[in-house]
Amino acid sequence: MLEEVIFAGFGGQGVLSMGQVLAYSGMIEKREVCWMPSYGPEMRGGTANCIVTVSDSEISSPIIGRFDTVVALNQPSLDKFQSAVKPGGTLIYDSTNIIDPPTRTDIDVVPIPASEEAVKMKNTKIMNMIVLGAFLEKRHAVKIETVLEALRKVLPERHHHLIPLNEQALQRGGELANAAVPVA
Amino acid sequence: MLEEVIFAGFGGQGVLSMGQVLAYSGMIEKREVCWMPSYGPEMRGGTANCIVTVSDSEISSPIIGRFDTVVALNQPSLDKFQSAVKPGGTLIYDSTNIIDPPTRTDIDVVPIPASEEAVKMKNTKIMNMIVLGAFLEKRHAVKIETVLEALRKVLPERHHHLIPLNEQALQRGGELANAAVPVA
Amino acid sequence: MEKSMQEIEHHYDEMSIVCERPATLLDTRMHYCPGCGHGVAHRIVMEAVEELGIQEQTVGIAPVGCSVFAYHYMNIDMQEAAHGRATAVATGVKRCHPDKYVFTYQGDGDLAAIGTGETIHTVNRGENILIVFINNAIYGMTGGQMAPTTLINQKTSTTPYGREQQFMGNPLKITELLAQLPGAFYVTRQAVNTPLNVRRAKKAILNGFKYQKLNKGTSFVEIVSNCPTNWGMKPVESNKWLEEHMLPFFPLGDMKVPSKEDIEHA
Amino acid sequence: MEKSMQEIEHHYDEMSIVCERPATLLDTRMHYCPGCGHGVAHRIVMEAVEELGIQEQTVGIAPVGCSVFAYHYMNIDMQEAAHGRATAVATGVKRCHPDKYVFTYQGDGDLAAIGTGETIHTVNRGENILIVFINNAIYGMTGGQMAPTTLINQKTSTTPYGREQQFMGNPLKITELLAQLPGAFYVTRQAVNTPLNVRRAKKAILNGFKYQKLNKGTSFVEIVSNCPTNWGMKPVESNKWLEEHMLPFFPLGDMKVPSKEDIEHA
Amino acid sequence: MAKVRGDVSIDIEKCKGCELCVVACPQDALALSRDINKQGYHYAVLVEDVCTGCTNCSLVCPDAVITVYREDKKTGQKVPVAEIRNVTGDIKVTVGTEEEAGA
Amino acid sequence: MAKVRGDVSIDIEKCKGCELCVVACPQDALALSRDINKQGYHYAVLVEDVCTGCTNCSLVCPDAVITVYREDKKTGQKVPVAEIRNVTGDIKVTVGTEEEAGA
Amino acid sequence: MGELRLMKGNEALAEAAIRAGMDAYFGYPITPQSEVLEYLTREAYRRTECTILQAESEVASINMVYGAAGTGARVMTSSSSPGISLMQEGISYIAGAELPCLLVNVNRGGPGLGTIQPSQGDYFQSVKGGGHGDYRLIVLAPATVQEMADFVEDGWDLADKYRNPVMILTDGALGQMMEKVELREQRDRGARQIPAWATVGKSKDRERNIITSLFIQPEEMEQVNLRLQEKYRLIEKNEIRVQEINTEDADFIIVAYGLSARIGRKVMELLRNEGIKVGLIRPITLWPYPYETIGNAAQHVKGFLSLEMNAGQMVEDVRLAVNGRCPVGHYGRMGGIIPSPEEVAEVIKDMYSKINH
Amino acid sequence: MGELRLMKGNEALAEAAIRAGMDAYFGYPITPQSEVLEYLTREAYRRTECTILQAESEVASINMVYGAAGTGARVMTSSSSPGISLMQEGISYIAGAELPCLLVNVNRGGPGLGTIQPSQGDYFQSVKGGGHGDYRLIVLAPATVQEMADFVEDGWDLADKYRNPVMILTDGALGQMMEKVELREQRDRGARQIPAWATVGKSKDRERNIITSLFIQPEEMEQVNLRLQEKYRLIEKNEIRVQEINTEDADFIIVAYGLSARIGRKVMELLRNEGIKVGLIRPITLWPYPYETIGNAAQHVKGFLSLEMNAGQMVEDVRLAVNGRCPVGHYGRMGGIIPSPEEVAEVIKDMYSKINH
Ligand SMILES: Cc1ncc(C[n+]2csc(CCOP(=O)(O)OP(=O)(O)O)c2C)c(N)n1
Ligand SMILES: Cc1ncc(C[n+]2csc(CCOP(=O)(O)OP(=O)(O)O)c2C)c(N)n1
Ligand code: SF4
Ligand code: SF4
Ligand code: SF4
Ligand code: SF4
Ligand code: SF4
Ligand code: SF4
Ligand SMILES: [Mg+2]
Ligand SMILES: [Mg+2]
Repeated sequence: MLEEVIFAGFGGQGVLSMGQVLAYSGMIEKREVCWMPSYGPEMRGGTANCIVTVSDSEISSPIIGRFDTVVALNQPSLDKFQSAVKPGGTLIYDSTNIIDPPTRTDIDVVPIPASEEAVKMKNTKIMNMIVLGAFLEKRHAVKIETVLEALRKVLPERHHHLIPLNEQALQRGGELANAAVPVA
Repeated sequence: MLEEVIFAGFGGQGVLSMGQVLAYSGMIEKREVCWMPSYGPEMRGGTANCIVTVSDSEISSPIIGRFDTVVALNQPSLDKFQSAVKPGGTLIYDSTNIIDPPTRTDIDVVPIPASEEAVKMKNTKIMNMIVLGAFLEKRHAVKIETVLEALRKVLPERHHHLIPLNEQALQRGGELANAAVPVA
Repeated sequence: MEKSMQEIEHHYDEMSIVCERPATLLDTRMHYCPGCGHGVAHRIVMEAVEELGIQEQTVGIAPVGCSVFAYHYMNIDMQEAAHGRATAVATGVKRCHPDKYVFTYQGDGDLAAIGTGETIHTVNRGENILIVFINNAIYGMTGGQMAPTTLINQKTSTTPYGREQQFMGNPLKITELLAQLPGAFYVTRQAVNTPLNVRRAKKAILNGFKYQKLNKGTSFVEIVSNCPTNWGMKPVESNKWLEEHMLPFFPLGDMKVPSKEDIEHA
Repeated sequence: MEKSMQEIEHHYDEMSIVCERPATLLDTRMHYCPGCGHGVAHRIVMEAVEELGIQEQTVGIAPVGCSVFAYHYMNIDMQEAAHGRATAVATGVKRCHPDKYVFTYQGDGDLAAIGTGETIHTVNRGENILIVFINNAIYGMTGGQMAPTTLINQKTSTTPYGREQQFMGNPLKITELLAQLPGAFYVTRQAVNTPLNVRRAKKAILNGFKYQKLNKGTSFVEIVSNCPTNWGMKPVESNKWLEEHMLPFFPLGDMKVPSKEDIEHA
Repeated sequence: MAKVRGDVSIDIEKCKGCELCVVACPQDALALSRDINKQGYHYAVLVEDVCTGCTNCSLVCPDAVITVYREDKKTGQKVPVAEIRNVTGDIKVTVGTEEEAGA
Repeated sequence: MAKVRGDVSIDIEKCKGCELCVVACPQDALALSRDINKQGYHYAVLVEDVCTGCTNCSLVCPDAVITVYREDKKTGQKVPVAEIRNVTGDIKVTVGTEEEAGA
Repeated sequence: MGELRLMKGNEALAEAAIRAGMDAYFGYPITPQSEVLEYLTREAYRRTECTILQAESEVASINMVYGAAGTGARVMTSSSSPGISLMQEGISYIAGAELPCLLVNVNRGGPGLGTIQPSQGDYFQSVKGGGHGDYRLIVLAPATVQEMADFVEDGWDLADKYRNPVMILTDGALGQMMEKVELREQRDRGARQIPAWATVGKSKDRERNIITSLFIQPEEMEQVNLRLQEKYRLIEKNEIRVQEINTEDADFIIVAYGLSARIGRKVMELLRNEGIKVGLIRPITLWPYPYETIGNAAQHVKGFLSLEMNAGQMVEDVRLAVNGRCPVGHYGRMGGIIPSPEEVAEVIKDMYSKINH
Repeated sequence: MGELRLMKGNEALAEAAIRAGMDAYFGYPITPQSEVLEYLTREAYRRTECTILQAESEVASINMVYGAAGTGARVMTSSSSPGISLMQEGISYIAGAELPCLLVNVNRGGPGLGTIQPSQGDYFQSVKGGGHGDYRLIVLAPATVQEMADFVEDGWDLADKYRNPVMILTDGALGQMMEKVELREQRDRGARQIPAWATVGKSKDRERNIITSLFIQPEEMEQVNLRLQEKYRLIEKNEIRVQEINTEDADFIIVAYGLSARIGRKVMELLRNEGIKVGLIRPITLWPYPYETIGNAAQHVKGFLSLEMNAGQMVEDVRLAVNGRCPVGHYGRMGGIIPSPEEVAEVIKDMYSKINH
């Protein structure tokens, strides 16, 4: 099994942490994992992304150009990375703030109104967990239970009361993923 | 023809300049010449020396360990370099300020009371020219006339009135060299 | 608070422009974070160049810091210097072209940490250049580490518990030091957090350029600025913090101004 | 003037020694030129170490300069630092061994030219060390080039026509700058050209060592000294020149002294 | 409606929504739009026709995207504008929350 | 001969003949020898038995080769000297020019 | 088994330093390694009371390291390419004074300010001596976050064993990426005893200690140089580390270190699936270099490819090792671009076919 | 024929710089090359009004050179080993920004403070890049005071031709010794025209000029690197300089540069007198290196000796050139000691006999 995914969006949308949660979960499931953030002054521009690889065998390069899955949380990221999805791969994006939707037809395009949903769930911070839920539903890279275990491990005690909310978010993301209709 | 000589003494005794005059003269006589000074903090100690090579063929190393002639103007220099005279070579030294005279018997030892003589000639500055005269008399590396020509070229106009005095000194040095009796 | 919803109809054609982006500042989006003082500082430097009409005689030196890309925005000949060495580079330029207007634009890490030696000796030689010093009390570009100008107890990524004088020393008032040097001709500290301060800062920059004509020494303009991103604040807050914490320690004002004679003697 | 010729008979055995080479100064011939102030400076530093009985707790840092071989003479543990970096090296030592007495011994080129950045930041951090600064207004070791402290119009091998402010800048009074820094605890300028000044200089060195116990900041002792060889003078003349030319520009005296509280609070 | 004496044009695609102009405006004439530009920022817009052309907003704007206009007092005459920046006029401007917007 | 109150011993082989002690001596008790040591320097010597043990010479000596002695006032008692430096006593001391020396 | 964590390479390195009983760290921020200093300022002092100091520059850092190392302290600094260049004088002094310490270069793309992206462009500087004079650094090249952690203590131990500076040469990708890492136990700082040569105050019972690299007399200086060279020969004899994969039956060998070696391994797998018998040699110590391992392999293979993230640097050492016995090629990407296994595979197939015809 | 003088190498170099139309010199004193700055402060400004500035350090010097070179000025700096190490970051920037300038290293013995005596210990640093990243300096190695003078203008011309820094790598002996030297005419400083890329003020008729080595996007940075590499290949093609003596009939060849080449020549004479057919190859450009010349010679000789004043650095390039075709030895002295022709002759006889049996 090998999953190569990139999470991209604005800083503050929690793209780096959702990647870390995935990597940590992979580690719990005894997989080889690698998490590689974009770094340096691009951050100034406000955009951020991270590449996560989860694999059964040794991982070679942490930086890759084509992905099984691209998760884009804003327009610039969508524009930049939609072409990097491998044919037959998956493109998940937050449809709330997208003006020009993706155009590719050779891949599985999954629009998720994540921000909108997060507002409905009264906590914009969990937007990334909704998206992660959609990702898991589509790619089965790791089990949801593992993610929750990971959260218990990485979140400081004082935030553990949020775990149920995160669980809902993951679930909701899964549902949205199944309900998703690509705007073709 | 190849002459490898070292001039050694205190700074201020004019060892460097006598070497330069010799080198310059060699150049006038269309020889290959090389002048190599000791440099760096030894100068602090007050001692100075320069190696001069005059040759008909290309000169390889400017720094050498054994010499045809050693010219020593003080005790430390004499102690340091007398062993560096090639067998059959020449050792010229200012006998005025020497407490322990040289001991080697396999070389031509030429004591010159240069400082004393300079005092007699009422100009201590020309001590080095007296010694140079002795050197020329013994080794014939270059002609005295050439040295005088060299002096005319290197000395600034305002010092040209000293050239006759220098000539006397060179001559006197030659005489002393012939008169010299090694203290065995 | 309530706001009217209809779009305001504009009347541009009935009026004249009283303030706009200077032509010397290229019309490209700057990479700076929202609300970053570097943008304002860039603009006033370029406004000065435009107003003095010296675009063709000006050479700017960019530092290593967030403003490393100054040359992407300033429409003049520029050199990108190694970290901390902008004033040495400027010296190289100015000594070869004494007739040009030469300035450096440097951050606090660049000018007052790694570049301390170059800064002090350039000013001590009285190199006839303008040094624009952007003091935001932090290393912006590298992600918010302690700067020489970081305040006591200020939290940064390398002073996670606040800067402790005991271990990390004191915020360095390098501008005060430089004002002591005979080579310094004009030394002032300004800010760009309010419209008034922006006006004053621009005036200082204008002086810094003008004085190069006199060939009497170095002009040094410190600009106290913000770093919303690494201070972890919204731009508006960051300017408040700047006013409440930085300005008391780095008071604004002139530290060394040319005498009448200095200026007339030209 | 006439002098009696017979050899004086000595009476050592009837008296006690009131002044002699300190045991902490090794009994080897120093490589310094005749009359060089480095020798006196070495001696008083080592006298201080002996009198305070801290030979076993002292680590000295030698510079690159004529005093590069200080460790040949000072009978203590020493490190030879890269040119200008003595205070950084001292920082490394002191931070690992806060209980030791650490001092640097540096020339003007070493401390105030290439080492400017390290010097300023070490004092600004208030590293709890003693810095001994030998200012002889020249680069001695390398043969008499201009130093940052070389006086205007002073001839050196790189200012053959005298130092011109216009091209080579001003003599740098780095000690005055350092005195401004909060990290500086004790800053003074001394000389070793007369018996009285030697006494005072030694007192200053003693203070510099003592204050390390208080852990309150950096002690900095400048010693205005001579360089007969590169000044091209006899030692006696050189001291006269020092008095007539250097001291007016580099006036002797304390620039920053601890307050009573500072000292009692320990 | 207040007599117009000043006006601003904002290059909203370069605006980063830092809000510095908003707080700098003595007339309280500016606000951030609820919509975002291509960069994802809530850009500044003139929301009250009370601009005096004081240029404060423009002075503090880090991205130099505000052009300020003013009625030319001396001549009283209306001076034509050199050039108008690439302001995309067709962007609907709504401020505050949905609800308010609906009001 | 003046009542001896002080004395100096000079390590003449390390002396560099800088003359600083000579000018520093308030008693004018020191001078440079006409002879040179192994290093070639005219070394300093005590030439007048008027030393007060004021230590001035020793303080300014860059090579730390002067040991100063003084009669112990407090006790009045003659304290034996710890150790005497390697002064080669057998060196003949002449000062000034040949002629003077002859006088 | 030790504690398992998901960590960034830079943080794993910093954590390992604390656990290895570090006494002092001096450094200056630079991307992509600022996390080292940042992590240490958060963690180190509180846990072991060791010294962590942000210096005013890399020049100051390396000379602080000199001073601390001179007292026998377990000390390190870290930086990235431009900062390491500034340290070259200090490094040469440290090598000349034979001071044990750990230097970390998280290599980014050069020359000049270049890019902050990963690179292997500093190979020459690290192994041939970027500073002046004849000296050598022991250079360790980790390929995983695990090794980023492990080589810290290993490096210090080597440094102490030979009184020689050790460099960990890694890159921006290894520094920034997270992988799982198993951490060693916390060493007690007190345990290490201060070496006899350290300058910590001259006790009555010994001669004074002097830390210096200055030997003004040529004869003396030459003796020092000869002693250094002897030491280097000894290190070459004892400390070479290299990893060989599938070299026994290989017809063609990829030589690569650090991150490139991971790519190389993937390339090997791809090509073996296509029936080309490719092996991999990964030098772990870049100095001393595994000339012999490569030389032996050269007896029975048809060719080598040196795979690097630079314009061709280590390839010179591969050629020296192969010494003409078969063709040696180089493939590299620059500017922060990591070659993809696929493109490298193509290069090798191409070269391989040429060799066979 | 030009003016004939007896001059020190350092002074000949300084005089040649004035005559070549130097616009600016920035430097910091260090033995054994301080005479360069000293001579220039005496002579240069008065004669050509060029800029001569004693900087506060070598770091400042090299960055002043960067600034001046960025305006298209004919600029140089000089130093010796430790000072050159301090310049490594600046040199890498200059190479990255492609600024033409002249750097002079009067090599002394290292590592560290070492000794002020002559050495060739900085060969690696000069030719493999002491700074970070993939870059090259054109390195010229004079062997006589005459070449100390000649290579100054030649160096600047090469620098201008390729927009690349050029280094003159010499040593303390060549710098301090006096030989006769023939000087070229004084060039008119005004004559050289300012290049189009220079930052001297953006005139209306052109885009602004930017001097930088920063290219944050990997793709862009790689393009810059590839362009640099292309330039380096071109230089390797056009600018190799090498002197061959008695190589045609030689059975054994000494490879040596700079002062060592003079020793090597004497060794050759000694051995030819003894009937051993020895030849000499003297690389004049150390980069680009005369691999081909040496490689060709390797076809017909029995062995090589790389004669250096170091522990064995250039020998690696000789081996790369010979590529296993015959044995390559190294002989070197260190710490400022210059090998005597006699001792080297013994070494070769010994090696030679071993080869023959
Ligand atoms: C030699 C060197 N050391 C360190 C760095 C990393 N670096 C880049 S910018 C910077 C400091 C930036 O801070 P500042 O100068 O205050 O500028 P700001 O970003 O705050 O405007 C540092 C340390 C570098 N590029 N080169
Ligand atoms: C990096 C470096 N640059 C230059 C030098 C050469 N150098 C040795 S000592 C010295 C200056 C000595 O002057 P100062 O510090 O005033 O000491 P002094 O000899 O006058 O006591 C210089 C420039 C060096 N050794 N290392
Ligand atoms: S990091 Fe700080 S200084 Fe840099 S651009 Fe962002 S706000 Fe400005
Ligand atoms: S050169 Fe000057 S400073 Fe150095 S030892 Fe001689 S007199 Fe003293
Ligand atoms: S100040 Fe400028 S960038 Fe900031 S919100 Fe206002 S217009 Fe936009
Ligand atoms: S010009 Fe003045 S009044 Fe008009 S919007 Fe800007 S700040 Fe407000
Ligand atoms: S001061 Fe010292 S060195 Fe100088 S002459 Fe007197 S005794 Fe000799
Ligand atoms: S101790 Fe005083 S009196 Fe005696 S010799 Fe010395 S200076 Fe003169
Ligand atoms: Mg800053
Ligand atoms: Mg000095």
